[in-house]
Amino acid sequence: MNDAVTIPLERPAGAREPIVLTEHIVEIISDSGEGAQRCGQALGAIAARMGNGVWTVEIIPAEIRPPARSTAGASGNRIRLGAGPVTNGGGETDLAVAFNEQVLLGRVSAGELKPGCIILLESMWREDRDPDIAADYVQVHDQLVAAGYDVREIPMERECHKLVSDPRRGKNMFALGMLCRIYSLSVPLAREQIARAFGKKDKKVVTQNVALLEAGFDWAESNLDIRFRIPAAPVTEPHMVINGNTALALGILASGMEVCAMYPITPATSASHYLSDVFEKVGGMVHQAEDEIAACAFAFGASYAGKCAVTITSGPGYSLKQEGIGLAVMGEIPLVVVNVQRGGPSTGQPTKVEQGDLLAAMFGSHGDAPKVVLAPSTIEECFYSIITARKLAETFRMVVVVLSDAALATSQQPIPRPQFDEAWLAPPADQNPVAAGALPYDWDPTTGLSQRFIPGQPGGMYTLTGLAHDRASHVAYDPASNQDSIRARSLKLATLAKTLRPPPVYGDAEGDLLIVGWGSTRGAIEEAIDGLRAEGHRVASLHLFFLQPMQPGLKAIMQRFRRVMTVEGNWSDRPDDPMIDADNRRYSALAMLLRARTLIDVDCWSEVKGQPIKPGSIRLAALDKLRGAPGENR
Amino acid sequence: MNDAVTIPLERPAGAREPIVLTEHIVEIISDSGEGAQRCGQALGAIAARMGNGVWTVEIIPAEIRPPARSTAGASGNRIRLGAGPVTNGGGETDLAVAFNEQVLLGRVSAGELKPGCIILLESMWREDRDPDIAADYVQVHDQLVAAGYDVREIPMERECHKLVSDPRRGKNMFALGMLCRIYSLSVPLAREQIARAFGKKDKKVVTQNVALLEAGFDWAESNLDIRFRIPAAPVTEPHMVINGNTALALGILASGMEVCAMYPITPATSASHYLSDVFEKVGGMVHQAEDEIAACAFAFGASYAGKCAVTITSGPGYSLKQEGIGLAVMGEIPLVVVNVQRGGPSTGQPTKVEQGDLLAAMFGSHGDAPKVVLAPSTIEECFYSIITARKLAETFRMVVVVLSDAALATSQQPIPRPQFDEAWLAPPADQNPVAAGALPYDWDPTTGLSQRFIPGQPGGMYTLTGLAHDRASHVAYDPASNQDSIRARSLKLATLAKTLRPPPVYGDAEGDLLIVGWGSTRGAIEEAIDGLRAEGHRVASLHLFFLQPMQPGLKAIMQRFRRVMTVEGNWSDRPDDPMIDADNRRYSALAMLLRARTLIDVDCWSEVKGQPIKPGSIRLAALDKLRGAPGENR
Amino acid sequence: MSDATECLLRLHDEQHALEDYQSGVPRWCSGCGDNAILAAVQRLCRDEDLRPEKTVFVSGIGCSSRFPHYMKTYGLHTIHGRALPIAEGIRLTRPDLAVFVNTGDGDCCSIGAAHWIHAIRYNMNLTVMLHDNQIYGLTKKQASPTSPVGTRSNTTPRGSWLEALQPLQVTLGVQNVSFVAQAVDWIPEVLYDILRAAHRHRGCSFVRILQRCPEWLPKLFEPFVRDPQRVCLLHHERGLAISPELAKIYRNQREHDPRDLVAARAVAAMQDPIPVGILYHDPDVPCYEDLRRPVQGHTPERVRTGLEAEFDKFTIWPQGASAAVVPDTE
Amino acid sequence: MSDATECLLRLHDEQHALEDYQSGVPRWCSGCGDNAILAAVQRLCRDEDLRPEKTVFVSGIGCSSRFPHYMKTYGLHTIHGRALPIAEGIRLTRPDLAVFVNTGDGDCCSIGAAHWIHAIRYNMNLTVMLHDNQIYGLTKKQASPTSPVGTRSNTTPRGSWLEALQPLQVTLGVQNVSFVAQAVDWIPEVLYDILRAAHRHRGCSFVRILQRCPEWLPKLFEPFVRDPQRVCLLHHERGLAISPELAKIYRNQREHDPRDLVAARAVAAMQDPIPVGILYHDPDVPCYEDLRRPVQGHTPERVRTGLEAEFDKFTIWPQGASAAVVPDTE
Ligand SMILES: Cc1ncc(C[n+]2csc(CCOP(=O)(O)OP(=O)(O)O)c2C)c(N)n1
Ligand SMILES: Cc1ncc(C[n+]2csc(CCOP(=O)(O)OP(=O)(O)O)c2C)c(N)n1
Ligand code: SF4
Ligand code: SF4
Ligand SMILES: [Mg+2]
Ligand SMILES: [Mg+2]
Repeated sequence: MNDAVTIPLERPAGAREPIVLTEHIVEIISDSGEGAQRCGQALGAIAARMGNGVWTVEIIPAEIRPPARSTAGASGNRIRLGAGPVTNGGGETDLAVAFNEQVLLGRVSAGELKPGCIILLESMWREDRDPDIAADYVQVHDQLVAAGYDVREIPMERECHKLVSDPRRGKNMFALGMLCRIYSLSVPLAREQIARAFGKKDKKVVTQNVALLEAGFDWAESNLDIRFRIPAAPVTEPHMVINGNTALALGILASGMEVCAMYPITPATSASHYLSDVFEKVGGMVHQAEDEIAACAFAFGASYAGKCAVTITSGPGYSLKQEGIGLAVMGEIPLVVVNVQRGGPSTGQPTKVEQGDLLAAMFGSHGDAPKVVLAPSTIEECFYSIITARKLAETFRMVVVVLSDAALATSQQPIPRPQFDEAWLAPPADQNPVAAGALPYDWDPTTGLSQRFIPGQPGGMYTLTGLAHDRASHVAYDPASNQDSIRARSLKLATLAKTLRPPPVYGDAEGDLLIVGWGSTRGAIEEAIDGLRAEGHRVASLHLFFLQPMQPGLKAIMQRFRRVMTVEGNWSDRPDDPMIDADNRRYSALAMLLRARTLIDVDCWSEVKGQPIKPGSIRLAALDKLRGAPGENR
Repeated sequence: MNDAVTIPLERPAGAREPIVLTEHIVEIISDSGEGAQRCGQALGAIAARMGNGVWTVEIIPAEIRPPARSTAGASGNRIRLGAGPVTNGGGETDLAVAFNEQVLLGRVSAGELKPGCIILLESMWREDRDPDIAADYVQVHDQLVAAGYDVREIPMERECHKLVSDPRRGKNMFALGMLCRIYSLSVPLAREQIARAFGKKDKKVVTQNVALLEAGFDWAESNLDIRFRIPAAPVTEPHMVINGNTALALGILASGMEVCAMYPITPATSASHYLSDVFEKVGGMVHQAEDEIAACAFAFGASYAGKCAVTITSGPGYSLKQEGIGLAVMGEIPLVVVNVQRGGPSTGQPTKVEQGDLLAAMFGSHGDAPKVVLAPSTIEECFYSIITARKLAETFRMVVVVLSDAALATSQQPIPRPQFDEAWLAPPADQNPVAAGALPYDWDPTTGLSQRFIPGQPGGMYTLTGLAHDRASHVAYDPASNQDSIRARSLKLATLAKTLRPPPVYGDAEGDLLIVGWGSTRGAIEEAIDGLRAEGHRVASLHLFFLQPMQPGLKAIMQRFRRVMTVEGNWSDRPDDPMIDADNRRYSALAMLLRARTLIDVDCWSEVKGQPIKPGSIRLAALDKLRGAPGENR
Repeated sequence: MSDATECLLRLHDEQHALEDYQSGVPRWCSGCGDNAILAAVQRLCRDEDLRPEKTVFVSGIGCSSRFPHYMKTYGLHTIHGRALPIAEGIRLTRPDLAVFVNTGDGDCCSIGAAHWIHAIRYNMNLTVMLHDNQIYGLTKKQASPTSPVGTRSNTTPRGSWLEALQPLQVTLGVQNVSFVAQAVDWIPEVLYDILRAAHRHRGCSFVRILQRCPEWLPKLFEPFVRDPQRVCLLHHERGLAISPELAKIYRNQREHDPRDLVAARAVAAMQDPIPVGILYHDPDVPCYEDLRRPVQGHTPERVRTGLEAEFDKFTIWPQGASAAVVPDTE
Repeated sequence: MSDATECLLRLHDEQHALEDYQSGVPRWCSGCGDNAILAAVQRLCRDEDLRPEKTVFVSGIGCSSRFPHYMKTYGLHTIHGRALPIAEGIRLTRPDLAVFVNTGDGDCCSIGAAHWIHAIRYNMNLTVMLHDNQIYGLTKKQASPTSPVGTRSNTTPRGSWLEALQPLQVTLGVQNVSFVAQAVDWIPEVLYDILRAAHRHRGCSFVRILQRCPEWLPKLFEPFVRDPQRVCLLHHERGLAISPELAKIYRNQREHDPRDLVAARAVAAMQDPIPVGILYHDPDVPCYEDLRRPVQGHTPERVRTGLEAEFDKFTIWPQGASAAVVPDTE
């Protein structure tokens, strides 16, 4: 799908007949605490159940409680609805519901609304007792109208007041009702959704909310001439609507790991919140340590003692864990480290997306500390990547780093409900006696692999050490031992690489441009590829799940394209910056790695705006590159 | 100089006439505490004063107090003496003085002695009261003789006993006397050296030691037919004999920095020991913090408050400082971070050399955290690099990482005595009022540079933050601010790069092979180049002082050579390992960076043996590469 | 700066108003105790006539660590847990600055615990405010080490398991402790008095402030706020005096000598009523910066002399010249 | 493992000899107090009949942290300062193992201080030995936080500046402290008794052992070693008993009830004579692992059921099927 233009499939004769669309982006925003979040989630769930593609993005203010009616305070949800599967948040918003004009203004100035976007605006502020507020409202309203937005003033609170005493708390359901009408969604499904969401509370609450929903629906039916329909493919298989962090947490459950040690940090923490709630039920536990160093150490200890454990964090916490990770590499203790990346460097932008930690993940610990680095690119992969990570960690006695990010963390999407498979789980920790003469680091000379001893195994007693050591885990400073053990730890990566297959190419098998990406940009990149191909370009994309070791065959694929570039959410110097030349340009992380590996002139286009990269931006960057700037690659 | 063969310049007729050599490698080893260190240092100093080239390497056991007479317990010094300047430790030992046969055995099995090497061995063990010891001695002695070593048994202790009551404490001076005779060194200079070393103690000690020295000299004269002379170029300028860590500490003094915050860690600590002793005299102070994180934070605070401060550490400590370094990058606070690299990963090999931290130095902190990375390659550069680092840090408001290593740290060499220059120092911290409207991050749009405000400056009040911020240092989460500020911090590297010149090429201006290196391997690489050129090869080397940003023009230089390879003291997969192929090979750090930057097929040859890389090994690797394995580069 | 400017500035200083310390609109939740702490500190700065350019607020990360942004002084909003060592670096090099530290219970007692212990031992002249809301505020409600056992939070959904760490007790166990006090955000007058005493103390003043977080733990301090009897004001001639107005409301009072460490520990153990006042004060503990600051200032001349002396130690002179020039060692 | 093997092993266990716990030749300096600690621990293992494969020694980095290498049990010689959280991870997942921690004064009280405080608060069933030689041994003589003021070291060449941190006092200030003792390496019998009591205590037993480092501070404890009067043995019916032989040599004795926290703090403040014995012991403080260990064990079946229940929560069913299958929320 291409977000640059929304092409109505057919335009019906009467205005009251819904316009059929391939996709639409809706957002509902309010001051925090007014329930826009819930409204958005419900909308997504209803559409998903009808079989629409859905991608939900949270709109979160940076502060805990921003002042009411402030431009930086928008809280809510942005839902992209599609006729087919939707893999990313897309471009700008087509229709916005705003509970006040200030939060809306913030979104407008951030460039989030499409020109001419429909705006459903709470109108009560026009008559506010505070003349400043009323004046602000009128000013913003007029400005928006002048700017060409299709503004509809709606007396939401007044209408709700007919049904409830505190209309501020019911507005969101009224809005949901309006949206159901506008997007021709099923009202019974909406009712059910409300029952589901409020089921814990008493029946009265449910009834009241359903009444509000219906009022919204009716009001829109009577007063609005806007009606759309996004055809849905019938769903036959059950799907789950979850965000990436929930998927990570479920992956932890499903991987058979029993211990997650963490220290709170945005945007990773919500995964541990969810896990804290459910892990105990399956015999696991979340340990909130005194800091990230302790969390990493605790997980290391738990892993050492039996099965593999996980520690989850975000950028600053990852930096702190570097030394502990190095110990796990040296001791060859399996360990899964999840880094839900946020904006950096330093404290950076805790709630915003960035892909800035790839090199730190690979090279951050002093000395040669080879580890596996994986990056899920979809919400579904967030789930499965953890299962894979645990398995790799134990098989290779390695640290496996899983790089998610703030965009995956908080975006929701329907994904096929996984079928539980006992093979996901680890076998119980080996407690059998160790064969006489067996050594704790009996590296296979070709693969670097060896069998791990677990405390409790008779005859396996050895002392793990972070010092250089030989096969018996004895401290060894002789040249040969050091060289041998570093070699063994490095070879494990090559051994793993040998088991991997080349990644699939998305799009043309050969052509003018190959875009390479990793992590959360996948949906946007592939959508851009679709659009470019529809426009007649011969382009493709490659998305890397394994960042270390990389999958084989990349160079061969890249050679089939005239130009190659990465698209990444991290910094790269722009070639047109006056100080930048071919000699000093700093490339994006993956671009640098691919250049070193393939010696192909891989270019990069990147953004660090704290926002998911839009398919439209990728399209423009690709067109630039296709036009040849700044010259042939090879 | 080529260490593979020692070519006598002229062979005199009579055996008592000294054989003239271009160079010789001598080592003196004992149990720790027996004074071999002091003997070696004195030998080096005397030779240096005579105008010989000298390179001294410490031989340090891994344990504090290894058991006496143990193979792992050798403590002492290895001195390479040359007719011309000596830039590295060279190959194997030509002559060894050993106080017992066990420490010698350790050195032999580590392959440190040249075949046929002369050994002056304390003979008293032959008559030891403990029959096991006597037997061990005889066994080792006979073994060495059988292996072709030129073993001379010397009753050092017995001879010393004629002069002193506790001969164990005087043996080292006796040995020094022998060596003075063997190498035709000036006895008056040796006497002076003793006076200098023991000057603090009373005259009697000096007299006694001089007597021992002379006894050694006389004994050798009467009993040994070994005599060498290494011609010396007359020195006219004063030189200092120091090791790299002392040079770093003197550099800190000379740079005008006032605060060094550290936490003890080998091999960095000895620099702080020396600094702790002298810094206060010039108004500076060393703060031993509770850990490396605090040390980095303390230095950051001191830098923020005025001038630039330094924190010094080694690998594990560097890993811990990653988060703090990220804050300094984000806040644009000048900070010098010295990492005296040791063997890694994890605790690794604390006393051994490795160049394993380059990528961690560059990429270790999460997010985009550009910083300057420098690597001194000689002891002299250890001194000057700190002065440069401080200046760059303040000019660019950046973190400057100085990468030294365990080899530089403990090796001694005569270097020209620096001429103090007041321009080395920083100007006093600016306390003038800030111009109205000036902003704390007023990034120049082209260079990324801006003026720093220092507390105490009226009107300059701002809040530094690790969060994304705008020019006013206000927290900013909007896409443009984040993009702008990351750009500004990155541009500073490009701006600095523009001021740099291409590095000089050592050797042929064009040819068949270019070796690129960084850090402590310089002397060995250049010596190998000399040898190869003398053998008729067209080869050269390039040594990079700036690792980030890199100096310009590297690609142009590399293109003048048929093949390019780096030589590094860090891990790289060997192309002939069964699991390794062109697709999955992990290159050495600099090789990877150069490949990405130039797209030239830069190969690498590396070693992680914990020992300084020998010129001879480099020669062999270069010959391999020259023979074409594994194929043309480009 | 010329003496005249200096003098003018001083003159100006004496007229500092509250606004001279106020910067931006605090973005804490309404009812957040941090607002009260900010108000008290701004008042303190004005009353003590601190020059804004000579005053630095250092914080880590957390709601409370937003503090420096709201002061029109120099400020550092740094990284989680590291405010103390950063402040120490400033303090050591700049005796002319007033340095304050704002830290949260997670920032100080969890991730920053090692620095906390060592800051107390260094006893540098810092005024440390521990904004103890007994929860992780900024990251949206996780238990902190000071959360009462049973606290339901996002990482302890069925209640936290451990008894709360007692920051006062820990601090009183550290060698060189010199000033320990406890305040509550809802008695601004006492908060102010304590902060003033802390600021005036030369050494590391550790003030734990029980701070309300209506967002995540709205009921935590409610009973104590409502019932003045559940607060016990400490007073002493060597500590604070209680104003007559306050004495009428807070009738639960206790005479406590801040010199008495054993008694201080007993007070620190009190949970209900909450002791408010100065628990411990020893003005005679030496400050690290006084012990450490080099006797001699750093001047180019001194660097030159020092450096040459060091060079001499290592210098080997050309052979001919040596006898004359080599110093007798040292 | 079959029951029979298990039983055979047990039988074998009862015959464990000292050699079953000895591994390699310790590489400490001769006269180093670590040797005495090793001997006491090996004896303890034998007497308590600990199965070597079920015993783990965890250490950080330092001379003392070489300890695990000399035990023929499982061991971890980890990274500087982090032994405690690593041991906690082991302890939590493996109630069947005996877990010991060896740490130095730098390892525990400097870089590891945050973990130390929190380990005491978690009160997991660990036996922690603080090898307190009051100096950094392995890195060749730098002052540690417990170095007496005035200690000349390589980073304090003219004497250290600060009064020593008192590890016992700090530990006693931490909530949930359950066992605190002090031993000296030169009275092996008491060292052994204390370690045995520590091992038998269920909770975090913190034993500070004054350990001689003849290499760097040869004179530090000499006067105390020479003069038995300068050691004060603590005894109590709830603590240790003093053997008649020992009582003859160490006549400086003090009855001290380990339940009495206030008295323990007074004992902890004693410097000369050195108190040796159990300062504090409360067997009733709950252990974190007992509070935290999941009620239900981790089985594939439980994972499956739990996972399906969670999947249900998020599942949207195909439109037709929905009404029937959607659970009433939860
Ligand atoms: C290294 C690191 N770890 C974790 C975080 C996330 N984080 C931010 S604030 C905070 C704790 C906040 O609690 P507290 O210190 O009590 O301050 P409060 O918000 O309650 O004032 C955490 C864990 C971070 N920013 N950096
Ligand atoms: C992160 C890190 N910092 C510093 C070191 C260097 N180091 C090794 S042991 C040690 C301190 C040793 O002192 P202590 O803990 O008292 O143990 P001891 O040797 O006295 O038994 C230090 C600083 C290290 N290995 N890792
Ligand atoms: S979350 Fe709590 S601590 Fe943070 S600003 Fe709101 S009330 Fe204050
Ligand atoms: S240096 Fe000290 S602590 Fe280390 S082994 Fe030697 S005597 Fe023991
Ligand atoms: Mg808090
Ligand atoms: Mg110690």
